[in-house]
Amino acid sequence: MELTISIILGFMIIGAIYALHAKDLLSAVIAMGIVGYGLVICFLLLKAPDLAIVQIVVETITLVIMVAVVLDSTRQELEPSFDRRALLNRITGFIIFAGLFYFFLLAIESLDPLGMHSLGMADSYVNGAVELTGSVNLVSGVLFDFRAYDTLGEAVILYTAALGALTLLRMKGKK
Amino acid sequence: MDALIPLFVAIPLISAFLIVILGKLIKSFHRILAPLSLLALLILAIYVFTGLGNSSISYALGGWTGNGGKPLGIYMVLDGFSILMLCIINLIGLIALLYSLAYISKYTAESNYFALFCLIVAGMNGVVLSGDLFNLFVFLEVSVISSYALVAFGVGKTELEASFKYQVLGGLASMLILLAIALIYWQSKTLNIVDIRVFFDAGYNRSFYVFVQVLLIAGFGMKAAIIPFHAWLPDAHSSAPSPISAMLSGVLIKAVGIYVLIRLFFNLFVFSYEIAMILTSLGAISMVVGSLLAIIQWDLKRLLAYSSISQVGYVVMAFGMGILLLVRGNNEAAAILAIAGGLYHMINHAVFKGLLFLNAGSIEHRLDTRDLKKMGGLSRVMPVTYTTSFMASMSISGIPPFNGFFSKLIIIIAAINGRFYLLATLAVLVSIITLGYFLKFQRFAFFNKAAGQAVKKIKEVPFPMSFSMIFLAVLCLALSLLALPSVRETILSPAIDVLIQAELHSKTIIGM
Amino acid sequence: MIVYILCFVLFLVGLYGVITRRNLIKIAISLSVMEFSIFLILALIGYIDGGLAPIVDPGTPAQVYVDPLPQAMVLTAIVIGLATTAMLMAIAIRLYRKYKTFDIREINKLRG
Amino acid sequence: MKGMSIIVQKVSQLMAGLIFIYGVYIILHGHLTPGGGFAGGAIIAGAFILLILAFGSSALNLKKEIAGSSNTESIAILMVVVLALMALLFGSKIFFFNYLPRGEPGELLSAGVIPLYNTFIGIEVAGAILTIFLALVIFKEESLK
Repeated sequence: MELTISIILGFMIIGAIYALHAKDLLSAVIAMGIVGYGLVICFLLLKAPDLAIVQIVVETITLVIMVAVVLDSTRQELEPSFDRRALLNRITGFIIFAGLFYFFLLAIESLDPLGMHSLGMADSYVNGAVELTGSVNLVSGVLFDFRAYDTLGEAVILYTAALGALTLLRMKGKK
Repeated sequence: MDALIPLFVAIPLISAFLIVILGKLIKSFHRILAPLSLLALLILAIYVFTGLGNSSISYALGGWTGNGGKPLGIYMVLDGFSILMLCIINLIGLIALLYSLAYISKYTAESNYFALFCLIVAGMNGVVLSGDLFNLFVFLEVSVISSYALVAFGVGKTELEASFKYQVLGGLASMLILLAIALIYWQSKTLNIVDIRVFFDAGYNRSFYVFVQVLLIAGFGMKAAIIPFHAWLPDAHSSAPSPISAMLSGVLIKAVGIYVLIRLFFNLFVFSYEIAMILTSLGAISMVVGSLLAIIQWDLKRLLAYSSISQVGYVVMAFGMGILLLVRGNNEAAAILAIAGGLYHMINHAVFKGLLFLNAGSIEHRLDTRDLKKMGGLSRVMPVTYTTSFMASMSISGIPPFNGFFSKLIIIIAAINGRFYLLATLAVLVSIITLGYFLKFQRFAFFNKAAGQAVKKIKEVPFPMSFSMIFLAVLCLALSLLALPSVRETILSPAIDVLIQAELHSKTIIGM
Repeated sequence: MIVYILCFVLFLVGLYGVITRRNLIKIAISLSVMEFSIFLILALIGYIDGGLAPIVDPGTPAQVYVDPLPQAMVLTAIVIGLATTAMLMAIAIRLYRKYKTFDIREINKLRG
Repeated sequence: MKGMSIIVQKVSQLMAGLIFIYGVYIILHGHLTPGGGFAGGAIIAGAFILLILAFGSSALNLKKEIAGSSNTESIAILMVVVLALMALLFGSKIFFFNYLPRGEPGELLSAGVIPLYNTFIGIEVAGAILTIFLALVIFKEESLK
């Protein structure tokens, strides 16, 4: 289990690195798609079919939008430049990364390893939840009953993004 | 009273949706509905404030109250601190909206503007009321995503660039926050803020604890624009439409940045000395560097934006000092004074920075420029703008009898009582620098006659704009009353009690 | 623990992209990559050995299910990610129309 | 925007119908099987996007479509809030209370208000995604003029 996911994750990391360095923006976007679809397989392995369905659809739509934008503008990646600022960015980046990585290792030492999770708050979302909400799909029960308020917020976010896109993409800003 | 709490989120949401549906059909529908809903929210906030007193209410959404002291669903928590924030948010929101009525007429797609405005208010109200870590994140995203769209509302070159930068850094901050929430859930198996506090009280792994706290400081520090994380603020706050700048600088960075930081570090985490040191020093650095960067600006709104960084530094420093003194445990009076000063300065800053951005908006509305060098001689032709901006400038620089003087004084006294002599000196120095750059603003905008050729044709701004400026200016004077101990007791004490007595607070909430 | 560490590596790859890339599209991709890594961390946290997918069959006796709460959180976060990406793309295409480039530093210079 | 060849059009017409029905199925069975409002809504939006890509559309039609999708999503999300507020007004006076009878678990008509929330969220998500997509397309069309 852990090994399978690690291998898929390895491919995802390679895909992500390729996406960041690709010369062609279209292939960068497609490489990001690889990362997203790899995530779908991980979700399926982790017994999360709801997430897999949502992720596969959302990933496809994201790809459609991104490809549309790239095809509409330019596929050419910028010329790489190695001036002082880029170098400085990289050096600070690596120092921060090394620090973050080290502290992450320390931080997760005491936490539950994979598969050893115990239910805290979620205990009531699983045991006896079907009687409480009537929903056989426990995730739906959490989303639309126990934590329906979160779902409202989430829908509002998508609504805001749609309204924002409408606002940002109008032709003239000022009269 | 309990049943009123969800209305703080429901009213602005419903009016936003109605504006989008009916705004196209009925002319100037949005101009009526949006101010009405904000007015209703303000009245609601004040009504709840008068009835709340020292108690706190927890409201279980969906009726999932939990069993055996373990929360089950999402809780909305209303206590002395959050109601104070609600009052500020809805007050400044109402004023900025009134101002927008006249200001926004030069833009297209007005109804979208008002709908997004309602959504930003709904998001902030949701953040302030939330008692659940993940729910807080969701509503934080509601308010910041609508602010991304509002910053770029003019769809000009600078606006779009500023909004992109804001989005990237905001997205980065959101990712750090989400990672921290995931780690906290991993460790404590719960999302309820009070429940997590109970878990951490029982004991915690030290390296985990510090890592999560640093992630949260970075994440919310980015939202609050504390100095190493401030890169987006000067662009975003200066290129947004002016009422939105007033909202962003006045309340958004406080509601989604400072409020959450304070809530987490007082009520979710157990106090720790290192984190208090980090907060205090970050606050002091922002205070000093922000003011030094502000003094070299010639763009009026950029000057105000950098000054926001500096003033937010005061607030963070005051709260950091409060935690430091509480950890040391030998001088609780000074700690209470520092926290009171921080709260007081936060309220004051919302009022006078909101007012200053509205002033800048008035000048921009009439002159179409933000460059101080191109202004001059406006004191004759725009008397209302001149008077109110003078009051706000004196207030932010800490000149008596305006409110800024008293809040800065309280912070400085607390620093001296707590033996932070260096910080006290810095606070005084920064106050003098602040006076310096606001005198620069006053001189170049209102007196210098150099560019004053075309000035004679300029008229004062229309009534809704001048009314909102006058209202805030009067509030600048009125808030000085908070310096009186008896007034402070009734208004600030409930909030301070909630912050200091976290265990007691947890008990009243978890008595569910 | 190796999976979690790899996840964090993916997170750092995204962070590296946000810090060093200049292309607006690449920055958006990097943010998405960071999001993906956090989704995976959350889904991994909720996994329980031998647990079933959280769909109850009403007839059968009680069994072990994986934790549905992180899954609900990821679902919310996926939609938030979609919203963020959509907004970023809207701004990116507008910026391209104004400046004819995706270079964030070039845009910064041209803005003046 | 120009459409594609007649073969693509016919095939995508057929496919879009199937995808649409599948999306409705996912939404309605959200409380029984994996999926729900979000997945189903995104699938329905996908069906519409497929049709728009295959058939193309004039700028005038696109304007009408975007007004329709924007109104649909607004009404749907308004209904979600109204459903939640109805719980506040009637019954137990609690925001987001599940006030309908739970029914027999596993049946299509069960779980109280959950299917209703699922439906409205599904419509809202479909409308929102379609609005974003159409906004991008319209912007492209108009800026080329």
